[in-house]
Amino acid sequence: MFDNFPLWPARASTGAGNVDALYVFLLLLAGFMCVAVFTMIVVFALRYHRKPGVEAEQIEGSTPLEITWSVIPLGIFLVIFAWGAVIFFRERTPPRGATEVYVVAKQWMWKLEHEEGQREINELHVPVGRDVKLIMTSQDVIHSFYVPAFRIKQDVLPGRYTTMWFRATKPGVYHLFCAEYCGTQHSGMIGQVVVMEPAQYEAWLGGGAASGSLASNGQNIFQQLGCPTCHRSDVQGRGPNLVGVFGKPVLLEDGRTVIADENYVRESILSPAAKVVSGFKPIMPVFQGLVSEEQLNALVAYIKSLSPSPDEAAGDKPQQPKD
Amino acid sequence: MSDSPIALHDHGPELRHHFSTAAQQRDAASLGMWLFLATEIMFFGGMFCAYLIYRMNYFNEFVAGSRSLDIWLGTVNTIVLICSSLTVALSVRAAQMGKRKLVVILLILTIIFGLAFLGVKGIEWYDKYKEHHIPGASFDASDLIRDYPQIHIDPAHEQIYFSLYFAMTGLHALHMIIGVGIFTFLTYHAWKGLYTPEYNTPIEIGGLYWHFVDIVWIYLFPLLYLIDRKPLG
Amino acid sequence: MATAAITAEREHYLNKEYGIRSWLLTTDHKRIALLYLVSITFFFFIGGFFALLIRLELLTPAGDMVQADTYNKLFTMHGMVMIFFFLIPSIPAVLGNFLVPIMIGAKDLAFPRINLLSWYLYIIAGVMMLYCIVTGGVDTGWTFYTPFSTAFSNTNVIEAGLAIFIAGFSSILTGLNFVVTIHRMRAPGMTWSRLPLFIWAHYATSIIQLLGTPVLAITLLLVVFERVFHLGIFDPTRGGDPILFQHLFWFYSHPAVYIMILPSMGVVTEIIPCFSRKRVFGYHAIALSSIAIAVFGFLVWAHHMFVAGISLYSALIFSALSYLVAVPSAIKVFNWTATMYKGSITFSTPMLYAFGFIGLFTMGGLTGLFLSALGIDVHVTDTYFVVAHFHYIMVGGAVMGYLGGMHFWWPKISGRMYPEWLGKFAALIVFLGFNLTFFPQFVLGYLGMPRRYWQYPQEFQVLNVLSTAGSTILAVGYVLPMVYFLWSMRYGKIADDNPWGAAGLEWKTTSPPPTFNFEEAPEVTWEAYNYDQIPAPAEVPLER
Amino acid sequence: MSEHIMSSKMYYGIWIALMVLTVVTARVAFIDLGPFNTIVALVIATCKALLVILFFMHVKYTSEKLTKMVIISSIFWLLILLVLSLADYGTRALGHG
Repeated sequence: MFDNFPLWPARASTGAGNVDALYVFLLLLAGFMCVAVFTMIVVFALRYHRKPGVEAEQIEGSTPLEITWSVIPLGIFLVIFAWGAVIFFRERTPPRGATEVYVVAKQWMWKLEHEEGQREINELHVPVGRDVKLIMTSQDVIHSFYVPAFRIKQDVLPGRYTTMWFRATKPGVYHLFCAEYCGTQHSGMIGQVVVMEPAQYEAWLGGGAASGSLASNGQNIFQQLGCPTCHRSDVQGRGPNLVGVFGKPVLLEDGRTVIADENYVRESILSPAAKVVSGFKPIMPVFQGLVSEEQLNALVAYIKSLSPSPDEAAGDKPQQPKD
Repeated sequence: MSDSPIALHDHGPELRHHFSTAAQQRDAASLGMWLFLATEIMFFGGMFCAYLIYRMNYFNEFVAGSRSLDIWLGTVNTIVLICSSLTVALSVRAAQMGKRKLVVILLILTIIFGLAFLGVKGIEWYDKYKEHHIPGASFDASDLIRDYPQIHIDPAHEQIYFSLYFAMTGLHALHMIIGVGIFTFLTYHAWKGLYTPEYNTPIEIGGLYWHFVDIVWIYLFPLLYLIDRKPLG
Repeated sequence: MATAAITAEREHYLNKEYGIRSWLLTTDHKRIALLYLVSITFFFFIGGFFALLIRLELLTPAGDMVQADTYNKLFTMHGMVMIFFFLIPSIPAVLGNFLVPIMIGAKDLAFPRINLLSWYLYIIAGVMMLYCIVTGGVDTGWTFYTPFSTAFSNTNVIEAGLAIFIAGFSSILTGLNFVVTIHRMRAPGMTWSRLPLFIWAHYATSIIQLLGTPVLAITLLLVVFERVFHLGIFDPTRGGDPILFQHLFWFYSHPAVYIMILPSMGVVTEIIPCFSRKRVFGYHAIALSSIAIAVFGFLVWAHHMFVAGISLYSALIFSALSYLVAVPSAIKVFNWTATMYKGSITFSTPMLYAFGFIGLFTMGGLTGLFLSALGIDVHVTDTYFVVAHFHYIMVGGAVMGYLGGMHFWWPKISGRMYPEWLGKFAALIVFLGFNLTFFPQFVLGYLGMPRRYWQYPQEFQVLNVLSTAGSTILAVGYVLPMVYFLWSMRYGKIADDNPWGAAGLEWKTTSPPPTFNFEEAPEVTWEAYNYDQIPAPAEVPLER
Repeated sequence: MSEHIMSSKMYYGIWIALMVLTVVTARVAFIDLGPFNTIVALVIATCKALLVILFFMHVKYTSEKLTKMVIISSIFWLLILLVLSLADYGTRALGHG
């Protein structure tokens, strides 16, 4: 009805409703406060408009009043903070077992690759009702992956991964925007998220000419680059055995412990000397500049696939909240 | 605040028209300089923040970079600056006591120390230039990688250490140059007998500035030169 | 008009000397204020011109009026000019410069020559900015985000960065001058609790200028170094961290918002008691809240970076801290409202601007609550919601206060009254135009229209058309005061020394004031806002 | 404020202390104290800075409270910058992107 003049964005993910709820609450609160303040001003301005012979009544102020109107707002603010923080915490905690899609941003397009190997440009096809985790990086400047219908946004940074997740609830075609200014064609760096019924989605998956899954591509690259000479899968070679490593804590040579998450794997390929695993020599060559972002993603996906139960990144991570 | 100016007029030529008393003028100038130093703390603070974060992230490279600096030149320079701070402090005292010749001598000594510091700094920078440690196209950390096989050095991260090194010491040196300029000006005025036991605010606040630049170096010295000098295991 | 006869009557700061030298080499804070007034007005209209071009481009969804890179330069230069060359200096450098010494009973600022120097620095910076604009502009956005600004943009980033670096020094020197003046130059009897709240607001502003601006200076310097020498400090391909840039940038640039809004709050706090004929309600609460805003304002910067890739935990910390700064802002709004209670209120032009300020600032502040809430911020950050929010604060708030203050003190500055009915008309136009321009942007933002978009999807058009329509109305509202202020300098009614019957030392001297502000050094024996002791003007002078 | 003239002996004493501390900090850096090397270096630097501020810059004897306020608040602001920035960098390793 409001094709040309919408007043509310489409709501197509499990998280969107939470955001809308807080937004409506804040709208009501802000509306109430505005009305209250404006009414007071208008009433005072009219009621106490200057009249001949009527002097203003001098009032110093009132400490109890000052305290009241400091403490009550502060209390309300804390509620808003907590509410907003809970939503945020869910948005930033990808559920286990989510389908993963790798995103590479560049001036000025989005390149996406599914676990199954499908590649897309400026379009993302996802099924209804499945958790999807995006693992994103940029080839050049900072971009931002923004899907208004899902109420999510995350800056995409060069040199590291950022992640976000969603679960679509309503089939349809939704906007995908770049929300961080990235140069001349910033406003052209848009695309669409196509949410499909699972059956249709399977059909779509089957229709593409994917050349093997992302992980198997990664395995090929792994072979081509000669990684298995050191990273053997049966015994410990000159490099660590990578089976089952992903998502687990790793003891480093300098005594620190890190979680082997996407960013760690990425760093270890590009700049292997930065965080060497305890007991190993820093003999691995640097791959910075030798592998493309897409190859890197495939390698990360492959190394992940070597760990049977996926994505337990932070061991003490709280349970994924139910929606 | 104890500043309720009295409308007394002990009007020396150095009292500017909008102040009521010389004390008011002096207090204003001194507070002004202190506030300026507060802004300087934040100015260097931005770099210290960057330094801190990269030192955490790229500790190895910072260690190697730090060890490649000449600690003897660094120590000598620290001592030179401390000596200059002493001569500044003494010159303020001499001015308060009205010893014109002593003031001039001490100020000139300060300038000499300041120039000596800059000279030594120049030598250090020239060494870095010869070693290709100046960030940019010709930057080359391969000598450090060779010299410190025990630790892993990423040339890009090494360059960040030297970027910060040059940014911090460079801006410090710029402050030194400005300080030398100020002190040349003060020396000239002191020579002409402008400063008296009653009126010596310029020397005092110039001194504050000089001491501040000294303090910045007092921190730069351990942060840049002494990150990790102990034998590498 | 017997102008000649009247100007010959009495010597004041405007007619004491004539000629270009007497202006360009002046150390009189009042003349320097006028130098600033002329220069920031110039930049305001440049920035406003860019704004109108932006709005015109957005009239249609397709990018059809200017090229994409032209559009990017337009919003970048609009932001840079408006923020660093208009809003930051606006009230402090014009009204503050003029009024701070007079209000505390001093002959001048503590360092008059430094005051002049800071104007020259501003002009040097301004000329560099203009040079940067005419030689091709800059397209990084006013935020200079790396690595785009350091490694990808091929526009005049270095020139713009250095211009803002120098403008920053101008701002630091102004703040330094104010703090020293307020501490050291107060007239006998002018204790801290007798200071007008305008002075408290400027004191708080100056603290931010002193302690925040240097961080921006070093950050921009590093960006310039990085661009010239390819250092890698902010460049991820060389191991640098672009988020570090954002931390350092927002450490200044969030408090910078308070540099713009605090003086404006100070203005409103002078206007409302005057036109309510009342003591200000909660003097100490308002004074302390100014300082609280200055301090808390430094603790919240990363709320600009919730989706930038900072850690979850620091996002939580900064979100919680952000609400702290909302409390003193709320206190101020409540106190202003309470000041009107049982007053004797008249609707002069400055009062209308003060009403406008409260209304728009309240809306701007309340939408700030949305943005500090993490869950909402993720959706609306970098959309038009943010654009609308900060325009409500920085234009609806700061500029309304600036215009209100200009009207309030114009009789003191120029010795002339402006035409009251035109003033009211313009105030109304500004208020309506502003809301029409920026309210639709809140809706656009929640719908998801990202900021800095040259072209946009069809369905956002209606709201954008409304916004563009509003901007033209707003432009008229801004041009009007400039025209009638200029007109009034020659033809306006001669102003009394105290046309509003206002409290405050500035109204106890003549209009315009003499060069050293007072014929004889004042001694303060009364509390601030002693409206019970000041007779209201027989009729509000221009409501005839 | 600068009415109080300190004896030149005091200045020389401070100067000697600063020299000694400089030599000490340069020597200590070569001794392996584990994580304490940095701490010792910073503590010595802070001592030196305090000596300069309190005596050479006259803050101890002749300055009024306001000067101390300026110094303390600028250090406080510097700490805001450092601590809150580190609040981000220090907790990034804890996960959650």
